[in-house]
This record gives sequence, structure tokens and C-alpha cells, in this order.
Amino acid sequence: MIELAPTHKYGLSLPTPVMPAAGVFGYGDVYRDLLEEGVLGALVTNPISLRPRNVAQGQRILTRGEQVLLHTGLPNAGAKAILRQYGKYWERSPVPVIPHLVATTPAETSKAAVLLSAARGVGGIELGLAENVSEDKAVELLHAAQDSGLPLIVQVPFSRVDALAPRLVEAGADALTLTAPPRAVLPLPDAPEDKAESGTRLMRGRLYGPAVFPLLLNVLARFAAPGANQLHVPIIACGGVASPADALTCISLGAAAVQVDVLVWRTPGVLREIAAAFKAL
Amino acid sequence: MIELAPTHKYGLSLPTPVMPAAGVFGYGDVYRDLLEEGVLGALVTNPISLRPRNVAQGQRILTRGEQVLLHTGLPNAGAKAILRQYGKYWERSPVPVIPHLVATTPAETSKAAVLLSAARGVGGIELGLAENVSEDKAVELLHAAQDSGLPLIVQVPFSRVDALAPRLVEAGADALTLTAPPRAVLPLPDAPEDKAESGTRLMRGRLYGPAVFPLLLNVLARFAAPGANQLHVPIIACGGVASPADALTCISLGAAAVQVDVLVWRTPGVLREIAAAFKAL
Amino acid sequence: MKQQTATFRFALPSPPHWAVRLDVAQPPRAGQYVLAECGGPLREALFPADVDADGFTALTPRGHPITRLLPGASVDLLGPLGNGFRLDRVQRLLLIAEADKLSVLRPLLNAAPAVTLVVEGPTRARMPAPDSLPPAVELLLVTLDGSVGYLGPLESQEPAPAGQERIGPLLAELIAWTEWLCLACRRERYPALAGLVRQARLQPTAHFAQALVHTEMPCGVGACDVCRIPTRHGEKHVCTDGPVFDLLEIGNE
Amino acid sequence: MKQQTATFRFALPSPPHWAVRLDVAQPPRAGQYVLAECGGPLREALFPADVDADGFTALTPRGHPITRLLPGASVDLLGPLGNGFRLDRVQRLLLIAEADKLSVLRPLLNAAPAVTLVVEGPTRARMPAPDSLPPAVELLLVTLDGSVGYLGPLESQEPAPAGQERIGPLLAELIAWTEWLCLACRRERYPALAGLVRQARLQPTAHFAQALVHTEMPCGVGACDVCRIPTRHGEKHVCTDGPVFDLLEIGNE
Ligand SMILES: Cc1cc2nc3c(=O)[nH]c(=O)nc-3n(C[C@H](O)[C@H](O)[C@H](O)COP(=O)(O)OP(=O)(O)OC[C@H]3O[C@@H](n4cnc5c(N)ncnc54)[C@H](O)[C@@H]3O)c2cc1C
Ligand SMILES: Cc1cc2nc3c(=O)[nH]c(=O)nc-3n(C[C@H](O)[C@H](O)[C@H](O)COP(=O)(O)OP(=O)(O)OC[C@H]3O[C@@H](n4cnc5c(N)ncnc54)[C@H](O)[C@@H]3O)c2cc1C
Ligand SMILES: Cc1cc2nc3c(=O)[nH]c(=O)nc-3n(C[C@H](O)[C@H](O)[C@H](O)COP(=O)(O)O)c2cc1C
Ligand SMILES: Cc1cc2nc3c(=O)[nH]c(=O)nc-3n(C[C@H](O)[C@H](O)[C@H](O)COP(=O)(O)O)c2cc1C
Ligand code: FES
Ligand code: FES
Repeated sequence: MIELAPTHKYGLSLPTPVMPAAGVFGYGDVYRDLLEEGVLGALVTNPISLRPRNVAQGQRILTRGEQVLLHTGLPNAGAKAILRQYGKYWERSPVPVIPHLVATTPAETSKAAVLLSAARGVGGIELGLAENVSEDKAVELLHAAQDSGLPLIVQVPFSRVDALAPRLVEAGADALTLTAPPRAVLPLPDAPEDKAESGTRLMRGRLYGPAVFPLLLNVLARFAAPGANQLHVPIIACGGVASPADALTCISLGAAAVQVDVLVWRTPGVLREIAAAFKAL
Repeated sequence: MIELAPTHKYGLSLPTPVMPAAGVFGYGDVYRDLLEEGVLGALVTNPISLRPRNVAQGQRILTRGEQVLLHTGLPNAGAKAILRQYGKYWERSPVPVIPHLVATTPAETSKAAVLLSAARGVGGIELGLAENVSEDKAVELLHAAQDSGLPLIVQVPFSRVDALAPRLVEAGADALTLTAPPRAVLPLPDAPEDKAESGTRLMRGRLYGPAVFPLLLNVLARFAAPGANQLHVPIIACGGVASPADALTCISLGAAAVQVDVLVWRTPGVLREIAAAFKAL
Repeated sequence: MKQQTATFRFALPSPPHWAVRLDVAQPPRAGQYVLAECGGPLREALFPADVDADGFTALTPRGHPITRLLPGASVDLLGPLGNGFRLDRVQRLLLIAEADKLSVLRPLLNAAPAVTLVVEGPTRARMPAPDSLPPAVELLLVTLDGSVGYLGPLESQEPAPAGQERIGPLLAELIAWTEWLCLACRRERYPALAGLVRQARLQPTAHFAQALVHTEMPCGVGACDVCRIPTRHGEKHVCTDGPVFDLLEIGNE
Repeated sequence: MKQQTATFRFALPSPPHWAVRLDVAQPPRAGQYVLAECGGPLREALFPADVDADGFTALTPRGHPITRLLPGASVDLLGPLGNGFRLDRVQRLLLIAEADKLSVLRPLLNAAPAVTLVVEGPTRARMPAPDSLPPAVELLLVTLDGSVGYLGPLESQEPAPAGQERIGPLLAELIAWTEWLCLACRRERYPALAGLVRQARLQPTAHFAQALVHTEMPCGVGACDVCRIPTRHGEKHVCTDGPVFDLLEIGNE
């Protein structure tokens, strides 16, 4: 068992330290035909906000070599509708459900956190922050999410780990997910009609793919590694993990657990392989 | 002509906005058989320090998929020896030579900058900073390098653009190279003898490869793009540029020039292709 | 939905496409798809252009990663995925496609005794080769430059210049005539095309007009939210709720 | 140094390696190399194991990216690069190699009327197949586990256990006998091997002992500084100052 909230009154213990990253696994049931129960240590959901969010306009995904750029707009039906649709499923979940909560305003964040915590099966909440959130605002949002009473994990934006991670721990985060994907930009492929238009059309989004892994390891080496971990909370590694070996490398660098991101779509079985590697330890 | 130091008394004008990144082209003459004169807009040298530096111990390069991790230790023979060996060549250079100066202490940085500026053909200096340099120290090093009297470009570490770029411009940098490569970490492949050893052996270094390009574009979109450029100095784009189209995308995002990094080793001709694309504009 | 292993048989030029043959136990039906692992960071969606008991043929763009496999190679597939076209005891079938999206309708070319196919494209050169269609199919061409057939676009209400003709009136007749209508166009076209259907038939039954929606589908199972589109009943996943939708559901958002 | 286009002829298993044949106008000589573009982010260094007027054969590890090319493919090469072995009018030649580095010495196996080859490896199974060597070559085996030939390592001064023998005394004789000595070992071994040379010959001429240094060489032209190694005369580039160095220059840093 892995404990992700050792100082929290309820704790958050996982049978195995592998889970999907927010945004790659839906709300729990869509991989039922491809992955048997008991593979995951926890179920991190797609982003959930208090109010429904629509899907982003324009290009939402772009690949270039091994890289994947993603911009979905964090669409979701809103906390209430999602609870109605998935509450029963979460209740029966053999592992803790960790809704990923989109931090918007403190008031909305608090409301959504309280709503989600009422669902049986929910073992903790993961909070997602905007890349450019101020340090004070981040702490405010953290406190709002703590109104749930449940263990609170914060997913820290890639470019903000130095500034935010210590503040969030000090403010009471039970665990940190390091990191949310880096922000990136790519030119859109020219549509033939657009050749005439001046300027390059760009897509902004989050960067996924194997190149993120060496960047993640650098963060772990600085913030999680035995000896270097000044944070004193469990760290969940997230970013480009592609194999059981990668997952074990994260653990050897001080991570308590790992999240697998877009690789799940191509190779859902990688979650099973990683879980098996941990079982074999 | 591209002007990289518009407010400097000497200026620094380039016939075409393409150059090698520091560390990929040596000190100027090694590609003479593969690239004809007049292809480059400037010659950025390998890192130079006042005192000689030895090559790093241990693994210096590691590839994983499209990514390249590099840790050379910035070896060089020291400013004096390099001037002895390459001064004549620089004198005859048809384009400005821009020595890349390794910022160590302010005193050494000043001395090396003054030495290098005495060489004919040197049109400006690019200063390289340690990733973890404090903001005050960075400014101190910049002032030390300004003792050369030449236009000064500062290459800003990837993770420090927010904190350092505005300070460096305020302190008088003529141009910025955005960015130095991100720091990254990868596990070393197991040597068969080492299987027994506990723990993963790691290599730390700088990350190169195509995945850096979308991260660079994000920096340009934030700091260089028309409308967004709060810095008001020419920006040189550096990181994963792999084609004429990439170079043009950087320019459309506000860069005044581009540097090409490790791709030069595989495909030196990419410099020629990019220069030709600029000429055709 | 499940994971299966297909055998790659061949990839042959079939201008402007490449024809890719996969043998697989459970092939996708018309309008369904599979997600094939071809070495990139994401899977590639393949729609059948021709289906039989042993597998299917897909038409892919030139240079598609699957065309680089060697004959006999195993290909990991997710699928069949999604909801395809559903046609019951059909006598009269109308198909409408943009030229570069025609391939997904090809499995329906023999689905009824009387099939009429309307293809719209920019110009004559982009029209399908007539000998690539079953002889019984009635083919009507529409070009945006008037270089052959009717002058497009399909839904134009404007009068045609001298010597050219719009397909509008005939299309209204065909929509009134047919039992089912299947479409493969860009999604932006569907609201206007839905308008044509509403004009031509007062009370179309549910699923009378079935429109295939093309989007990127990285996961195919409703996990990634990349493929969400607005519909009359809120946002839906193209991958699981579609890719074939009731035109009237997505035609009026 | 220059850029040339080679033609890939074949890659065949040649256990424990793959033999890769490239036809090219200017092949590298023994100890030189080319940098081949094989699709990865960096070029791959190829050393010849066999050279003729039309090209060369390199022995690569299994799964090397160049083995995935199709026969007839064009390969972009930088090179020939670096300084290879230099042997003038040689009668007697001694070669010393670790088993997994032997391939770079193979072009020298016919370079003299009398060639003696000493191969050191961990165990019998890693020794070269005798029929892969010209019959005239005198082959001496050294294994670290004593499973065949002399008991290694080469430079050991310790007495051998009963029933086993060290090669030390014979090696000293061979070093005294030979006109030139060429080596291919890990770089860490060279200081100790240089010690053997100094003991066996009081005044070896410059380049009497020539040692090939293996390192990663991303650029091949002295630009990247990845391949720098310490020598008696300061740091040198393996890619341009080597890969073949005077053993006595790199053997005593
Ligand atoms: C000036 C401005 C205007 C905007 N206008 C609009 C608009 O009109 N419509 C609109 O929808 N949005 C708008 N946005 C918001 C923004 O563009 C994106 O919609 C929103 O940030 C989500 O986009 P994304 O998918 O790229 O996710 P990101 O912006 O990258 O997501 C933001 C953060 O969410 C966190 N996160 C955690 N889990 C996930 C997950 N699973 N998926 C994604 N993110 C996750 C990450 O930490 C990430 O940093 C605007 C933003 C700005 C700054
Ligand atoms: C605790 C500690 C101990 C150290 N001990 C040693 C030691 O024993 N021996 C030793 O040699 N070094 C030592 N260093 C220094 C360090 O490990 C590297 O040698 C040095 O930073 C260069 O390594 P690198 O090649 O990875 O370059 P980096 O560390 O990545 O280079 C530092 C910066 O140089 C700039 N730069 C600009 N151009 C180039 C270029 N062309 N190539 C590389 N960098 C460039 C970049 O901005 C980069 O961020 C030590 C550092 C620390 C923190
Ligand atoms: C999960 C999430 C969702 C977001 N959604 C929106 C959005 O819908 N619209 C928007 O303008 N910005 C959105 N953002 C981006 C930030 O809210 C945006 O940068 C904001 O304007 C920053 O200002 P603030 O610090 O006052 O919140 C989102 C950020 C996050 C983390
Ligand atoms: C170009 C360059 C070279 C460096 N070389 C060394 C070095 O040789 N040894 C070292 O310990 N650190 C080296 N560093 C890293 C920093 O100097 C190191 O982080 C330093 O300890 C930071 O402390 P400071 O801010 O007082 O300089 C180097 C950094 C840069 C940018
Ligand atoms: S393709 Fe992922 S949700 Fe539809
Ligand atoms: S291989 Fe680049 S300097 Fe030697």
C-alpha cells in the first residue's frame, strides 16, 4: 500500500502506485473492456469544474514527430452532472477515485470540492492550477479546495514548480503532482486555402510525449530525490512516463507514485505492465 | 541586414539572420569543407572561459528517441589560447564573430570579455549564464561582460526567462538569446556489470532535439511576438529549429534571428537551407 | 469495443489514395472505424471503404504511416469503434459526399437496388473515376468551378450563370425520393444540408439522414475529449456517440 | 573530409554482429570512420572491418539503425574522417584487441606477412570464430575466466593458479618482436598496456604502438567537444586527432 496523505486524518492509500493523469482516462468506465479491475492504484478523472465547460474552438490536437500538443479547453458537464452520471460507478470503484478539480475562482472551487467529496468512493481531490496563477491565488484556491475535508493533491504547472511547490506544501497540500504538462506552441499545418493569408497560424496547448520525461526527471531530481526533497510530502510523477522502467526510475528519484498520460490512448496496457512491475518488486 | 544591437554605438549587423548555437560549431573553421562562406549571418563560437576548462567526466551524451542529452562540462582551452589559435581566422571572417563567453565570476568574465573584444572580427559577445544564477548575480555578470565595450547578447536559461529576461534588458543587454537548452535528466543504460548495484545511475545535462521547438515557440509567443514583446531588444531564437519553415515561424513570432543547435552535426546543410529561405523572402 | 490483431496485406496506389488491406476477425462496418497502432505517438483512425468477412480495405492518404508496413505485418487495432450507418431493408438510397470524403461511403454503394451518389468537389480532376463505382450506381457530379456536372456548392440558392445548372431542384427531388440519406462532408456543411432536408421532407423519421463527422480521434473510447462536438442535445463524442450522427441532431446546434 | 552518398547493399547476421556493406567512392581506411545518417537525431559512426576499392563492410551491433535500410538505399555519409592506422612496409605486425572491439582491427589482418593477433575476452564463447580469420594469422586467446587460452587480463602481473598460464612473458616477447603494434581496447586499459610497451621496448619509435579510442562522436569534425580526452599534450579530439593515437601519448595522462 502507498500512502499519499500520511498526515491527513483520513489518509489516501493506494494498492499500487500507478494511475492515469488527469484528462486521459475519462471519468472511470471507458476502459473497462481493455483494462481489468485492480490494475490501477487510483482513478484520476478528467478535469471537472463547478460549471459546465465547452470544448475549445479550433485545432485541439497536433502531433509533430513524437510530440503531441493538446488544447481541449477542459470541457466537462460540470460537477453536478458528472456526479449524477458517474457517482454510482465511483461508489463501486475498488480503488480511490480522485476527481481532478479545475481551479477557477475560490468560491467555485470550494463548492465543487464539497460536492465531489460527498460522493462515496472519492478518496481525495487533485487540484489543477492555471499556468500563470499567482502564488497567493494558488494558496487561496488550495484553501478553497480543502473545504472538501478530503486529502488534497495539487498538480503544479511545469514552469512554476520553483515558485509554487514550497508555498503549496506550506499551505497544507497533502501531496503534489509534478508536473502538469509544459505549455507549448506549434504552427498549424497550412490549409491550402490559407496560403495567401499573411502570418503563421499557431496552436497553443500542453505538450505531451516522450521528450517530457527527461524534463520531469530533472524536476524530480531537484524536488523529490532522496536527500533533495525539501517538500516533505509525497510526490506523484507525471509527464511522459512510457514504460515500467520509466516508472521505476521515477520511484528511485523519490516519487511515491506515477501518472501515465497520453500514452494510455495508444497503449492502454502500459498501465497493466507498470502495475505488474510494481507488484514484482 | 539584420541589426542585433540597434542602440549600441557600434551596432551588430548581420547579412542574414541565421547562426549556429553556442557549442555546436567549434570556433569557426571546422565546417569549412561542408559549408561555403557567406552562408552564416554570424559565427557564434563554442563556450569560452577565461581559464581552461576540462571536459566533463562520465557520460557526455545520451539519446532517447528524438532527444539528445548533452553534458560536456563546457571544455575549452581558455580565452588566451583560443585567441592565439583562432584570432587570425576570426580576423578574416566575412561575418561577425560572436564568442560565447562562459560567465563564471564577474572578475574573470570582465577579463575574458576584454581579451576577446581586442580580436579583430569579433562583433559582439554572447554571455552564457548558469541555470541557477541569482538575478543580482546575473546583472553583475552582465556588467562585467560589458567591460568589453562590444554589443552584448545574453543567452537566458530556459527555466529562468521570466525572472531574468526583463532584468537583463533593464541592465543594458543589447539582445537576448531565448533560450539556453532546458536542463534534463535521464537514466543511463545499465552497464551489464552494474545490474547488481542499487539505484539508477543518472545523467544530467542539457536537452536538445525537436521537442524543444514547441517549448521555444511558447517562450517567443510570450516574450517576442509582435504585441507581446515587452523586452524591446532583438530576440535570437534558439532551441530545436529544424528547417527553414521552423526558422520562418520564429521570425513570424518576433525573433530577429535564429540559432540552430545539434541538428548542425547531423545535417550541416540545414544552415544553408535556412539562409537561402531568408534570402528568398 | 476491444483490441484485436490484424494482418497487413498490402498498400497499393489507388489515386488519389492508397488502398490498404487488413485481414481481421471483426472488421468495422460502414461508418465505423478502428484505431491502428502505426508507430507514431497516437493511433491512426481507419474507416473501411470495402468490407468482407475476412477484413477490410481502407483508403488512406499517400504517405500514411500504415502504408510503410511490410506485407504480413501484425497491426494492433482497437475496435471496431463507434456507431456506423444503419440502413434497414432499403430499396432507394441517396449518398452525398465531398470528393475527398467519398471513401467512407463506398461500402454503401451496393447497399440498395437503387443507389444515387452525389459527389461535390472543387474541380473535374478531383472527381472519382467512374470505373471505381458499381455500374448500377447513378452518379451525379457537382463542381465548384463548373468544370463538370452541376455548378456547386450543393446548397447554393443563387441562380447559375448562363450555360450552367444548379443541382438544388434535383437534390430536393432525390431527398424526397430516397428512403435513407447518408452524407460525408465537412462538419461545417451539415447545418446547411440539414436545411435542404427540412425543406424537402416535412417529417423526416429519426436517422433518415445520417452524417459521418470527421475529427481527430486520439482515444476512440470517450476518454480524451478531443473529439467533442456540439449537438442539439449538448456536446457529444464523435468517437463513441458517432462518427455517424442524425444529421438533424448535429445540423442545428 | 567531405560528404558523400553511399549505397547500402545488405546487412547480414555475422554473430555476434551484423555485417553491413556500403558501396562508396571513398571508403574509410583501417581505423578511420564515416558518420552515417540513419534517421536518428545524430549520425552513427561506422568503422570498416573490411575495405576494398568499391566500399567497405562494417560490423554493427544487432538492431543498429543502419541494418533497417532496404538494399539499394542511399546513405548520406560524412567522411572518411579521422586518422587511421599508419603502417609502413611492415613485415611483422602485432594486434591486440578486446573481443568486442576486434572488428576495427580486421582490415589489418592481411597487412603484413606475419601477423599475430591477441584477443582478450570474458570467456570462451565470446572469442572470434577461427574461420573468420585468415589462416596465416597466429591467434592467441586470453580469457578472464581461463575457459580457453591464457588467463587474463592481459596486463596481470599476478601468478596464475595451477594449470593456467598468463600471457605476460609471451606478450613482452611479441612486443619486442613486432615492428608495429595496433590496439583496440577500452580507453581505461591503455595506461597499463602502455606500461607493458615501455617495459618491453626501451625506445619505441613514435607511433610504434597505435591505439584506437572508442567514444561517442556526434559531429566528427571537432565541433561538439563530446569526444575530448586527456592526453600528454592536453585534451584532444578523438574524432579529428584520433581515433587512432600513439599509445604512449594517451597511455600516460
Ligand atoms: C486570454 C484568454 C482567453 C481565453 N479564452 C477562452 C475561450 O474563449 N474559451 C475557452 O474555452 N477557454 C478560453 N481560455 C482558456 C484557455 O484558452 C483554455 O480554454 C484553457 O486554459 C484550457 O485549455 P487547454 O486545454 O490548453 O488547457 P490548459 O490551458 O493547458 O489547462 C490549464 C491547466 O489545467 C490543468 N490541467 C490539469 N489537468 C488537465 C487536463 N486533464 N487537461 C487540461 N488541463 C489540465 C493544467 O495544470 C494546465 O496548466 C482563455 C484563456 C486566456 C488566457
Ligand atoms: C555541485 C556541482 C559540482 C560540479 N562539479 C564539477 C566538476 O567537478 N567538474 C566540472 O567540469 N564541472 C562541475 N560542475 C559544473 C557542471 O557540472 C558542469 O560542468 C557545467 O555546468 C557544464 O556542464 P554542461 O555541459 O551540462 O553544461 P551546463 O551546466 O548545462 O551549462 C551551463 C550553462 O552554460 C550555458 N551554455 C551556453 N552555451 C553552452 C554550450 N555551448 N554548451 C554548454 N552550455 C552552454 C547554458 O546557458 C547552460 O545553462 C559542477 C556543478 C555543480 C552544481
Ligand atoms: C483549469 C483552468 C481553466 C481555465 N479556463 C479558463 C477560461 O475558461 N477562460 C479563461 O479566460 N481562462 C481560463 N483559464 C486560464 C486562467 O484562468 C487565465 O489565465 C486567467 O485569466 C488568469 O487570471 P486569474 O489569475 O485572475 O485567474 C483557465 C485555467 C485553468 C487552470
Ligand atoms: C558556463 C558555466 C560553467 C560552470 N562551471 C562550473 C564549474 O566548473 N564548477 C561548478 O561547480 N559549477 C559550475 N557551474 C555551475 C554554477 O557555477 C554553479 O551552480 C555555482 O555553484 C552557482 O553558484 P554561484 O551563483 O555562486 O556562481 C557553471 C555554470 C555555468 C553557466
Ligand atoms: S477520441 Fe477521445 S474522446 Fe473521442
Ligand atoms: S565528435 Fe564532435 S568534437 Fe569530436
